Amino acid sequence: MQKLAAAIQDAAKKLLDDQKVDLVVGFARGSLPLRSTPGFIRKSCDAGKLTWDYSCENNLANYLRKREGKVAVVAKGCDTRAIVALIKENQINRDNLYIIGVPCSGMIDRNKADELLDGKELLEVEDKGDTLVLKGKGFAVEAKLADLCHDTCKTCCYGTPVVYDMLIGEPVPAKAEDNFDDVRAFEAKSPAERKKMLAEDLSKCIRCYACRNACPMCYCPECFVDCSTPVWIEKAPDTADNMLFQSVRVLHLAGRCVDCGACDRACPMGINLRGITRKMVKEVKELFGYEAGVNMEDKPALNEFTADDPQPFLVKE
Amino acid sequence: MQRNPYLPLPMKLVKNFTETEDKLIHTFTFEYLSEEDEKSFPYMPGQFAEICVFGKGEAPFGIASSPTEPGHLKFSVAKVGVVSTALHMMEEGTIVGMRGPLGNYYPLEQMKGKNVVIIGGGFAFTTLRSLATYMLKPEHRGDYGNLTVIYGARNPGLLLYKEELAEWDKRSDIDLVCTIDRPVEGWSGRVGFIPNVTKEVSPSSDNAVAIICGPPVMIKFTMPVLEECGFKPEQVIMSLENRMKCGIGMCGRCNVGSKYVCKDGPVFTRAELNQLPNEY
Amino acid sequence: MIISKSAISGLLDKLIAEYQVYAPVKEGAYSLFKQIKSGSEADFSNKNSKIPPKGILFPQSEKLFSYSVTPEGARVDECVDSAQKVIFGVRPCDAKSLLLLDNVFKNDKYEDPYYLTRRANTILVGMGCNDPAATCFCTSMNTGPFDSTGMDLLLVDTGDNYVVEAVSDKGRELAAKLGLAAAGDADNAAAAKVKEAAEVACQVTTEGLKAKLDGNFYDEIWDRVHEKCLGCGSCTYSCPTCHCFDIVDDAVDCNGCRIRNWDSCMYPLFTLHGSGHNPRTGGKERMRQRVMHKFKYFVDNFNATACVGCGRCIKNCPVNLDIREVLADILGSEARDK
Amino acid sequence: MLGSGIAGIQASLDLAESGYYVYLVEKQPAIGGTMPMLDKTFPTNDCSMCILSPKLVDCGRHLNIQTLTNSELVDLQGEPGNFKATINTKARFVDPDKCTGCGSCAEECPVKVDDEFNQGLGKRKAIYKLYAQAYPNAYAIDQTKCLKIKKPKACGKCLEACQAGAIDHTMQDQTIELQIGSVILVPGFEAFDAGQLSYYGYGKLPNVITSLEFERILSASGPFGGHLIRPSDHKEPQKVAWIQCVGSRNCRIEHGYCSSVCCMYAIKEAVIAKEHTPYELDTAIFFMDMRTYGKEFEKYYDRAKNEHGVRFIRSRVYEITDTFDGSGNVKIRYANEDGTISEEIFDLAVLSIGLEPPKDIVELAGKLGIELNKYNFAEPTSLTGVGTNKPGIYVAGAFSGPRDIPETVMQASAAAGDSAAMLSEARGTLVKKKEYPAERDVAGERVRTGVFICHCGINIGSVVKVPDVVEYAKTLPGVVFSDEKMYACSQDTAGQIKEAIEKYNLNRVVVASCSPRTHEPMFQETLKEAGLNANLFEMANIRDQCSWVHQSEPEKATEKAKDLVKMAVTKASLLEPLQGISLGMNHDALVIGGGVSGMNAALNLAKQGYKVSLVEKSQSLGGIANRIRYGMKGEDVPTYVAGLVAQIDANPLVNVFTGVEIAEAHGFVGNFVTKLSSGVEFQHGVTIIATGGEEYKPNEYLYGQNDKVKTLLEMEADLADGKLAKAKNIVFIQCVGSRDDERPYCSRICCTKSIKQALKIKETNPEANVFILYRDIRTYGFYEEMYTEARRKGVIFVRYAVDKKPVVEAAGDKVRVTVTDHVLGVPLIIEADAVGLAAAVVPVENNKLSQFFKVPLNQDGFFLEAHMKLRPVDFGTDGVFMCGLAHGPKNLEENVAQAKAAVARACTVLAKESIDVEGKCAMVNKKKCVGCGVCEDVCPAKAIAVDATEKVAVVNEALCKGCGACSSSCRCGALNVKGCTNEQIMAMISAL
Repeated sequence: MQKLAAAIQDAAKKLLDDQKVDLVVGFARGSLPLRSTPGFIRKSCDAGKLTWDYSCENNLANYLRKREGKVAVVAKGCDTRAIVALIKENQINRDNLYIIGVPCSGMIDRNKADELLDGKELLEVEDKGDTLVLKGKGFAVEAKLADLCHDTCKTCCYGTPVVYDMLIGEPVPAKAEDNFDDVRAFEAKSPAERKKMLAEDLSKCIRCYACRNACPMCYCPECFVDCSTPVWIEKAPDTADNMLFQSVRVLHLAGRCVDCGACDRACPMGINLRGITRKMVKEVKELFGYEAGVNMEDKPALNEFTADDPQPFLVKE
Repeated sequence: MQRNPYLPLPMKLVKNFTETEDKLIHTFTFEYLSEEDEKSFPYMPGQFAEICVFGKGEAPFGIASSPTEPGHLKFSVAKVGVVSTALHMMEEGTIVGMRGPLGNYYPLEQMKGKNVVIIGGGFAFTTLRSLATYMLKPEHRGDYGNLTVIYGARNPGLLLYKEELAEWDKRSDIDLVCTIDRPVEGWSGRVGFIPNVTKEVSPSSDNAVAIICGPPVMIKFTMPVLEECGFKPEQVIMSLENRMKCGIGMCGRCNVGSKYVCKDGPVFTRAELNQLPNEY
Repeated sequence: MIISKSAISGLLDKLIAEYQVYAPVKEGAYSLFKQIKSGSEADFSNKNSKIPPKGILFPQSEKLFSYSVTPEGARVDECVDSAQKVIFGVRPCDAKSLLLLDNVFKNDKYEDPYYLTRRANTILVGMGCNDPAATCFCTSMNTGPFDSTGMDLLLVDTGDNYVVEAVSDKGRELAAKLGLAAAGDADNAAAAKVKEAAEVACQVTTEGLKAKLDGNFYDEIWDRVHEKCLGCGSCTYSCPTCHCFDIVDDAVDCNGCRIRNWDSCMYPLFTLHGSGHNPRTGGKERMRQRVMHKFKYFVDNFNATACVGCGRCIKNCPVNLDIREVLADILGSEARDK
Repeated sequence: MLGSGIAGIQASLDLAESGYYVYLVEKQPAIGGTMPMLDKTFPTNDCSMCILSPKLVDCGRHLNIQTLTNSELVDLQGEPGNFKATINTKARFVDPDKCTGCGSCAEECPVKVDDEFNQGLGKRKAIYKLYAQAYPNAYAIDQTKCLKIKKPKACGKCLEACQAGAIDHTMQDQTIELQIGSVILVPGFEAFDAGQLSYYGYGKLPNVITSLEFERILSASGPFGGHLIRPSDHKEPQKVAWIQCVGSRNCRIEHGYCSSVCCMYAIKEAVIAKEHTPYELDTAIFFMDMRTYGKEFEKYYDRAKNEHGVRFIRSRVYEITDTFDGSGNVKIRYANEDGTISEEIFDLAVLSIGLEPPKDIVELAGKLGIELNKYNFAEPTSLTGVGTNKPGIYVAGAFSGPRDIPETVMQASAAAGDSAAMLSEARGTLVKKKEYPAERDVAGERVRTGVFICHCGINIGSVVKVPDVVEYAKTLPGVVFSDEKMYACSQDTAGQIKEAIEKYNLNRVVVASCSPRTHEPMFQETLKEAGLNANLFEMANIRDQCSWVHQSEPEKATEKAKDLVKMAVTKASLLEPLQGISLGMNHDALVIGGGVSGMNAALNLAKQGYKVSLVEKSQSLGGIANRIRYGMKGEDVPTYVAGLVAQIDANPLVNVFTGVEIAEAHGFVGNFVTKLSSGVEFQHGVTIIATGGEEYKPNEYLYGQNDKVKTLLEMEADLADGKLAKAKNIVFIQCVGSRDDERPYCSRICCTKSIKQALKIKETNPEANVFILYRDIRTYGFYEEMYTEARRKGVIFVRYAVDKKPVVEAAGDKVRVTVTDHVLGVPLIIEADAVGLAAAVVPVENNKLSQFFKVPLNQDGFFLEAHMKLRPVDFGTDGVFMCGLAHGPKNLEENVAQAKAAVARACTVLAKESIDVEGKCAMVNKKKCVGCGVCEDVCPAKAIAVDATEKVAVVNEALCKGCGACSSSCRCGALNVKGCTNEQIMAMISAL
């Protein structure tokens, strides 16, 4: 980790020194344990602020749209997938972007740590390689990294960046293909059960739109929830409207969602948003054999129509 | 506790009049349903009200009528949003809600004994009409000195209150200067943009106040002209048009610096505005 | 006065019989203030609730009135909630925040009957913070872990008991009604000891902040501090003093109701005028508004900072944009006003 | 236009759109021909009626097409350009102008008659409409069956039922004379009467049916509502067999031609039948050669075999007999390829009956002086595609030889093209243009909606309480007038609507009646006539979507009708007048490719008076035809090509550019700008792509290594130059580079071409042994006669299996060809003097043009037409057309026809003075657009693109069809279709 951080700092320093880029977007140390924060480095003397550890969970692709000048970004696999998807949508000019790819084998889920500590406050973390020691006032709990890992990262098969100009660190070993067990378990439930489950979860929503804003692919200048002509949805955090909000969000992400889990991580209320987005990811993959942002060549699934397109999704069970 | 400021007063639309030739501005006349209602709505020129179209929502509009014209309220509204569009389509006889009067008003007390220069552009002439009408009322006219009104629009068809303008033109106690942007056949008045016409008229700043409402670009270029004429920021009065919802200084939408445009405004002197960040 | 911890549940049940009682309820790893139907639902183990209790007095979505229109007029029925409420276990920061909100909902010209009615009918039973969180900076924001300002009663956790301090007449009445036993000197001493021991480790320098903000509206610091902000509303919605709202109609034809919903100055459409003009176009302007409003405009108007140091925005921010760091950055920046 | 099937409709539309007035003469009481009877169409499985219906409506409503139903030509006199035609119109007994098609009369009519439209599988009444979507949408009385016509005092129930007063039993036949310039003969075909072949048991065995009957069974509008059952006992069949070549390829009954369409329709029926059944249906097709030679057909065949599990049994069926077990099942006895006999029992046998000319055609041909071939088809004169022996009379469709729908449509357009070329001087002289009063400016006016609720006779009125709905409508916002109408679509109601618009100063009109698909244009016309913008109209479908489906719940239906009206009124209040735009039109054409197709296209365009730029990338004109010596029927191709080149050179309107390519092309219909590689730049209004094809250079069978192995084109040259005179053993190998994994299509022409060459060899040297090694012989249409002749003359046909391809080895001065004979099952070794490889037809590199003109290619690299069936030479992109081998393999005759078709289609564009686009197009809200480009990808008309600098989508209104694909894909809500905006749709939903 330390080595990787140093390599990232060196890379950033060199890019800025050589005036290849005007800005490096990376991760900086956060103000809380197990947290990093996006860092914007413009002077090579500030490159030392960049860091790399298990908390670099934010998707930095969010900061690359509408940028002037040349920008470098520190990108994990999921960041690069979002970058690829955004390039395809004309949102990022690849020529002006330098990608410092960093293979990632999974980031830590703070909520899991919180649950493990059952509300006790985490004050310090000691990294012991495969395990972390979570410390607070009067306690120290050792937890396996794998147990604290985000669910997103567990199923992610694209830990190694799919596109980069420079790769720091070793590619992560290939994983078994995502078999969407979570989605299948959800699908196995009866429609009534599914509805109940979603309603319970989404009743917690406070409509802060952190999920939407954290999503690298949600970038409409005016989100449908804000539209007044027509009013698609009421703004009050009513469960039915919350469900509508997420349903439409998922539809808008069909064939675009890169399954980075940013929505899930951003939600202050701990709603399992990824459970909803992944259903669509699975449908698109199964029906069209398409995964968003995994390469520069494929055309987004819903951008093209062929007579052979499968149609079962049009048919109600 | 005082009256619930969120509750609208029902009023009846008695006239939905197409004011401009592009049909985008209508003038609405609303009547009170009772005398008590009228008493509960004491207003002054420069104030605004939230008109509520039931089923669509409410939106703030400056009151174009003057308290000297009892029995009704008048607004001139451009068709831009959901509420204004609904208003434009509204049948006469329909009930709407009226919330107000809201905001402060033109400083009529401080203006007493002074010469008044009113400068308006386009459809921002509404509360200025209220003001001029108020001052032209015989019992008020004596309180003020010379009254100069400079009013312009893109073309004659876009001028508001054409009949009244014609009447004012005939009067000797008001100096009305109407102007349009470009020459049009049949127009015998002035031609030119407001800043230039103001320069030509060159109103004296001695013992005077200037009240100016119009599109941002007009204000931007007229300000230096007024400055040249010697108007100090304290002598220039403006009315802001921020987005508002509650109208009572709570919802935070029209907050500019430490002021709420709805509650502390919308009327500010240039001097007051100079103290605020330019977020309006 | 004193209550043993084991008696709390029964005490709450007693209150429930007479009041709508709100208390922290555990939801997974966090807790939320909810109306409880039984004393056993309450749980005071978390440091503070995920979302502040302000929503009890100023709900995220509330019906202002309903209406029906006829050709002759309109029938308008206001929906003011005058139920008697008790918020039990409110922390000092949140109690303080309600005092701040009072300024907003009763300004120099207008009174908001919805908030004020609820406020008048609500008793705040506060609970001190023996062990403030690392994100707490209340002491820097004119309050503290046992500051009882704004409360009616204050509970101090002395281990097995809560030592109860009456703060207001309303509090005294409630205590009398509940027939709370008097605390012994030992208990009071224990309480005093707890209070003393409570330490807010985090200190945010506010000295000179207001002066700085008075002159740095056009400073380039604003170009930097907002940069990582995603523009969501998780900070404003978890802030006990944020109070921006929107008013909408929900109607079929001419019968419907007017509703007010929380809104956020961080949303781009918040200030968008019907003409298309937006005085605050970008993230920078909106971030500046949020900071300015809390630390300057509110101070200008009410002589108090609209921040109580509860730290929720720090915890809830998806990108760890820490208000403490923002304030430090602002203070450390070179003033360069236009 | 004699005949109103798809050929007559297409040719009429092409001509009418190109500035000519058309009389469309049809014997039946409705236009449409055979297509309405079909269920789905191959190879796209489109619903036949669904794709035809818009053309029916366009044709029926066209101001410059006069439809004469129940009519026949009785005489034709005069000269080309100035004929006098006498038409006899039989009495219909129903005034089509008054009849609204409501159907009340038929409900009351007591006489039931076998319904010929449903192949006698169902019943109709004596007063009837041919089919539901028929044009004219009017009933007719079957004179022979009507009780009242027989006895004037009898019956008369229909008279009582008809509230429109449209029925008149005393109507008389009428004869009219027309002055016309040309005649297009498109009478279509009749189905072979399978009863003639007693061994198939048709007419005797109830479960032997014809393919056309099977179409009706499959059809949702058919007698069983699309439920697959045996008509005899309504049992669901488990096993269905198709017997091919019933009445085709049969010299004994003088049907020695191939009917061309049966293989494909049988596969289609088998596949669709499987889709119809919830259970696993066993389907088997008994065939001799599988003739899937058309574009995308081979893939369809492969899918049927491999994905759908249709069984294909190469065989000859001897007879079909009863199983005599009371099950009604049938036993099929057939010979396998190796001569063994098998039997199999099926629940149902479908006879794939062939096509034959209409019986009464001989008489008509006599009147016209048209020569027919021995089967009484009118084969076009050589290399004309559509010509007859009589100038000014053209032929198209199945009557010119059995053919499928796309080829029929192509030929119809070609006939229109030739006809237009002949009459070009008269273009625009007879066409009518409707004039409307000046449009009232309603902008900014308060909404004043008029609502008209239709009873549709009893269709709506008997279920929905119309007066209640009328009263309800009056309470809706903006409604100032509401009224009921017996028939909202009748002529007098149109007048009343106009009056109401004036009297009540209406500025929005809502009609609650039937489907906007059929009736909206008519009501919009009424608005225009009343001086209102057509887009201030909104329709609620309270018949199809309400009274019909809720017949048993009248109260709920009335409530629903109110809701539907409320939604329509709500949407109407948000409607704004839309103005179409008019853009300049350049009347020049660009033809890319100087082969036979390109030259024919250029010449035909020039004949119609248009300036043409003809661009050929090689140094000289002629294309691949320069290598062809003989036509399929022995025509002298070099002379023909030389003649074309001479005509091109002599024509002042054709500007030829050789040795250059297209370097750049921009713009859109009417406004293209093209730059050539030579730097020349010019503007043009339309583009015809005729880039041709090439002969595949084989890698197999020693080609290129042994000079005895040649391609067919090389063989042809040797043959013509006498180089094969001494060859004793000559082998042709079919499907070289076709029908394989790399090129999974049939090259269509090779079988015929090989046989043509074999016959040529036999002609010069009868002693020569000619072997044709094949997989399926695909001599479609009349080329079957050549196959028959070749066999008769001793050409040896040896079938090989695709997994046992022939082996070619060098053997001294000969070539040894080894092939396993299927009949004998033993290897056959031929010491050949020459081997001709039937090499595939392959496309040229077309990617650049595809990008320049925004037109797609199919997987094989040929250009992909706008619609396989009905727009075979058009592209989705307006103003761009194609013909020739660029479209797919075909022979010279077919290329000529297609070239003319492309011109006819192009002329419908060129004839316009300007590009007029209706207002209902997409619009972009730039503030909401992020320029993500989804709209660009999904737009079928290529009418929207992201501006590279502004990063927002920009709509080309000239190209936009208003389909809404972009707006429904735009997640940002930046795209809306004018007249159907998100806001309007949401308002409708919210109104509920």
